[in-house]
Amino acid sequence: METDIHKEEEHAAHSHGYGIYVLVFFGLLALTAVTVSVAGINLGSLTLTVALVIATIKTCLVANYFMHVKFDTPIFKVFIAVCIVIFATMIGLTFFDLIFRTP
Amino acid sequence: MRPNIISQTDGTMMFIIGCSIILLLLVTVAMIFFCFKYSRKKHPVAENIHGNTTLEVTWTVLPTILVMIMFFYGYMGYKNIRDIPGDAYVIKVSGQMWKWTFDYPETKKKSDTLFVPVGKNIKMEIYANDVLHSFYIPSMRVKEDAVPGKTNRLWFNAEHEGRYDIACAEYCGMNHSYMYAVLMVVSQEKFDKWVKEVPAADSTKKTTDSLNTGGVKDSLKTSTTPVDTTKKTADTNKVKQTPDAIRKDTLKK
Amino acid sequence: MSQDSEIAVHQAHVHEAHAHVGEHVHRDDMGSKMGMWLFLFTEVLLFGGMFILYAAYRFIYSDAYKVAAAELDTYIGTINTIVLLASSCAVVLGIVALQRKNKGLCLGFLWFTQACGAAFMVNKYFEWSHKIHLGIYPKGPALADMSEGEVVFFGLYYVMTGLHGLHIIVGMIFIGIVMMMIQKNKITHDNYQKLENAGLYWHLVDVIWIFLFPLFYLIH
Amino acid sequence: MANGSIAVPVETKGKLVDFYKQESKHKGIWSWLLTVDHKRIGLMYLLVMIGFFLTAMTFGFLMRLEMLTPGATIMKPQTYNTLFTLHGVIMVFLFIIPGVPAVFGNFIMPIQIGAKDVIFPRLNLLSWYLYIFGGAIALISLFTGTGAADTGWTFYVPYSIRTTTNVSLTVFAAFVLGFSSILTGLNFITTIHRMRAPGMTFFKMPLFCWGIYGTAWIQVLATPVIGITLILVILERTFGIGVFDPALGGDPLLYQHLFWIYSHPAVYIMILPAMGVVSDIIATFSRKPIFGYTPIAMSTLAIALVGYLVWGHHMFSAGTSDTSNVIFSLLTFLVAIPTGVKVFNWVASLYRGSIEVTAPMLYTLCFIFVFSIGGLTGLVLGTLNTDIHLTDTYFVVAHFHYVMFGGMGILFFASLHYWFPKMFGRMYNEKIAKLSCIIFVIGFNGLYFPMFIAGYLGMPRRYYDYLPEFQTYHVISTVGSWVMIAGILLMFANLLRGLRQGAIAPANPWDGTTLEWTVPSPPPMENFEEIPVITKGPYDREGLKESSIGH
Ligand code: HEA
Ligand code: HEA
Ligand code: CUA
Ligand SMILES: [Cu+2]
Repeated sequence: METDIHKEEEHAAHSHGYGIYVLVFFGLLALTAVTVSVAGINLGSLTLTVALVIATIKTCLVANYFMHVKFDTPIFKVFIAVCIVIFATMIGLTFFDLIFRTP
Repeated sequence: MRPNIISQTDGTMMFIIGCSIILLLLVTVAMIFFCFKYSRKKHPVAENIHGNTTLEVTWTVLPTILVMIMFFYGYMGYKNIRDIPGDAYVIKVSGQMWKWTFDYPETKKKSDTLFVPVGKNIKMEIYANDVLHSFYIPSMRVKEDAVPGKTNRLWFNAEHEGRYDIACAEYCGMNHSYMYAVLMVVSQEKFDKWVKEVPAADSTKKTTDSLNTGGVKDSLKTSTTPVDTTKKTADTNKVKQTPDAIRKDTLKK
Repeated sequence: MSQDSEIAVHQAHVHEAHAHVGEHVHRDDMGSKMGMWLFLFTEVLLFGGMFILYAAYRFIYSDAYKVAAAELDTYIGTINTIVLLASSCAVVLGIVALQRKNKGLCLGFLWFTQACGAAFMVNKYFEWSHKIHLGIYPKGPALADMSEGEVVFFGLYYVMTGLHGLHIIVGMIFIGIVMMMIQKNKITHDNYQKLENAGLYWHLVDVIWIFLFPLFYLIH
Repeated sequence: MANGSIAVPVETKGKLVDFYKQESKHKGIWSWLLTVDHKRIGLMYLLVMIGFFLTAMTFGFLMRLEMLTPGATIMKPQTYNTLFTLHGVIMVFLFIIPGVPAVFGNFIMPIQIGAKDVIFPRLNLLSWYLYIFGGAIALISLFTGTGAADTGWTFYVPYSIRTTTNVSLTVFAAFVLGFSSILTGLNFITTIHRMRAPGMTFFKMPLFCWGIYGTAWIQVLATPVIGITLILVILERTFGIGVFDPALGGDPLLYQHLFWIYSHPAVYIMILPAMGVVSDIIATFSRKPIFGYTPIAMSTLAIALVGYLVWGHHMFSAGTSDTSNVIFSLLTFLVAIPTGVKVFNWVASLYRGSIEVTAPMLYTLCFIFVFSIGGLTGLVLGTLNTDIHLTDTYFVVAHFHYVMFGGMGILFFASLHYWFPKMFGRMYNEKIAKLSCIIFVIGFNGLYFPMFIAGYLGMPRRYYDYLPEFQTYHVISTVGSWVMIAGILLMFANLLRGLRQGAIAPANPWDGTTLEWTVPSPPPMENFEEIPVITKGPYDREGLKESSIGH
């Protein structure tokens, strides 16, 4: 609680220039280019993995910079982690069914 | 020898229920005892107790062990239920609103009563034609859903001759509760006779009458009561809707 | 949500007066942002349900997915990705502009975001209408001839991109309201949590597209 | 302030005016319908909810009458199918899920953490309107279109896609109610994070707030999944998109996965806040701190978390893979452990207390007994081989009525009695309250216990008709329902009488220690004249004998 309030102060003080966001934007464009061009190459089963890894990196960029998670109070990081972990278990446990089903 | 599914399932159940009764008594008796012993009249000033780590650990660890034992029994029983013997006699069953149809692939016979020889492993391949149903033989302790577009399987081995109920245990619309069929467990000779002699077309009723199934021995009451499928159908008719007519107005085609 | 913070203002006031005696008073921007984040989680799991289905069917019908995805236009998909990324960037730039008390520039950036959103929807419109023209839609003539996996793929495609498009529209409305408030000086350089919340929402919509794009358009 | 109803408390005769009498910009009924005060919103939920509850109970009562004899007793099969569907839908989505959080969470939780309101009061009002809207749609779906939904509350595909009854509307109602639930959860999490009074750390919160907090997380993270699933059912019905329909290549089992991904955690939405109430009530009436505060608080989070991992136990016989069934069974047993921790700590809290068995306490003690039966039979269902036999039989029906009605339901009544003086400023007749509790619990067991046996003997659920051999159990059960109804009617009558002519309640009738007992009954509009500063634990009180069995 107390720390929340301090952080808030900190956050208000945290103001970045335009530069860093433009930089991130270019980074995102570059990753988009990579993902589109890699999709053309046949990597077999790796294709999906590569696409997801790139999408995850892009998401991290958007979340950390555009959405300020990096500079915000740590509580949001915990929240986001909880959300992601729960979503991951949902998918994971569903796949225990799908993978091992007999036709 | 494989354990018998029925006694195994009932055994697991008795074990869990036994543990549960003990736990329930423990909790309830302690609760009631405390309420009297420390009632405000007898014990006007409470004591300041915040907790006790040893106790907390005890009642986390012991129940964990207990439930793991329960899980283990369940798991063993389940393995038995799912591990279908290779030599089992295959019968196909398909569910549709609101009847079961049995197919004997070996002899291309169709029937709406399930005839099986006594003491033989039977494997059911379960299909559904329209919506979900669930093939349930209470007295064999087995059940498996019939899912459209998918084959599910189960097996059982009926140890005693007799007549048992087959119910539909997954809600499937208006006449879900009338989707009963009959399981006839007969001796091998009678079974062979039925397979050979009775014409392939549906002839359940005749055979049911012609074969004297004798006394029923079974642990579950359900099966000892003869089920009269015809009576059930009569009930349905009482509501003045034959299944087909109903289907038209409750279901899109 | 943030509009609800009046009472929170009052509350935070009392609250902080106690917590840090002598400190200056302000709104509970943090609370408002937390509410927004929680809302975003619900959106994540809303799409999450769809992604579970997507994954499951991709597992079941992996070949059909490849066939079906060939019908989608990677070109339009890429354009839309770039459009959304640019719009997202514009929102944050708008916040910086407002922090630097440059209201005009901020509104400029937000107009750009709106334009991107509109462009995205126009692209989507052409994409969808082309498919529908070809008869690829649920119960459509072309789809009827396709395999089960392809039917499922297009079912998911329409639902997921459609739901996403709906979110773009909601985001545009949200940003539109915020723009009006900036215009009227209800959102200012020292009181811009609502703008940030609108931004968070918009970024989330962007993030969802970041996943939708490779999962639908880049299957080979 | 857009909405003038949050005025600063007015002083009259040196006393704060209670929130019922507080002047606001809106007059008459509008001062309620447009209020953003958490207490008024809580009461509005209560009022509407009791209406829905009685409706669904009447359906239950009619179902029991039908089951009195085999064959047609008072209705046709289609009517019966509709009745249990609506009974389930209304009970689950309109009563038991929103129940404790929306009514008592709203009314009590902000006061317990020392706040003047929830953090987003207008959002709170919006949740209420969504609730009303959803409820209205559910009721409308009864009378319009091609007949009320007949799918069961689970809306399993493909039946829910094929049936021509009004499923879309009912499903849409459930969707709207889910939205209302999400907004409530979001509001409560933020409130608990941001609005606690100075000094009220997380571990100084009353356990009821912990219950609300854990629940709120499930509401936020699980409800959206059912939202999208239900939307898909509607889309499937209207456009035939084919994600679930096996005829088009869909997999009906995936529907079941998505449904239970929400609906299992939802059963913990039902029970967690209610379990929070238990801790508060036991601490109050044994006049001592709760035993094992931290373990109870942590077990709340543990249940909320593990609750996400066990949904597959509803599908053991559905055709899911054996591996997944084994894993889900194993995980199911894990939820029993934190629940056990709670139960044991509650009982231990009674030890060397100074116990007064008042009506709320009596309800709570009955809860521990009845819920334990329900929970322990849950273990039988979580076990693989027994569940194969028992799934979709009356054993399951008995299990979930024991945990839902015997768990959350009884505690809803307990909370009603416990906080009645605070909410309405009046007392009820204690003796009649206890009597009705006893009648209720006896009837309850008469109603549901025979179902365990019938289920074990092979009586499937959702059956309009049954084999004659089950009749004994059904008859006992139906008679039990009459006894129970008598208890419930007596309880409501007693409370209504208290409302109109009960004695005026003091601020702290039970000698409770949590913050809501420090404000007048009923509380003033903004709860506190001055936000308190918290220095002690929620259940600490002066003048207790120090015990040797300390920390
Ligand atoms: C409030 C709601 C609620 C709660 C709290 C629970 C709690 C539990 N439920 Fe229940 N359940 C439902 C509501 C609920 N359930 C509903 C509505 C359905 C049916 C849905 C439908 O199909 O329509 C259902 C169905 C259901 C099934 C599926 C049955 C089937 O269809 O085949 C299963 C199977 O595992 C199950 C298990 C459990 C378990 C293990 C718990 C555990 O959380 C219980 C834990 C509690 C205890 C164990 C008792 C107290 C503890 C002690 C006395 C301490 C000592 C004990 C030990 C540590 C062993 N439930
Ligand atoms: C909180 C949840 C809750 C509660 C409290 C109840 C309460 C009751 N339920 Fe339950 N029930 C469910 C949740 C609940 N139920 C769910 C989720 C299902 C599954 C549905 C499905 O399968 O899809 C179900 C299914 C279900 C079935 C199984 C149907 C079947 O499978 O065929 C039955 C059968 O007896 C039943 C009976 C009852 C009864 C008799 C009550 C009694 O409590 C009601 C008795 C009380 C009263 C009637 C109250 C007093 C009434 C008034 C004051 C008004 C005056 C009216 C008269 C005097 C008539 N319910
Ligand atoms: Cu077939 Cu129920
Ligand atoms: Cu469950």
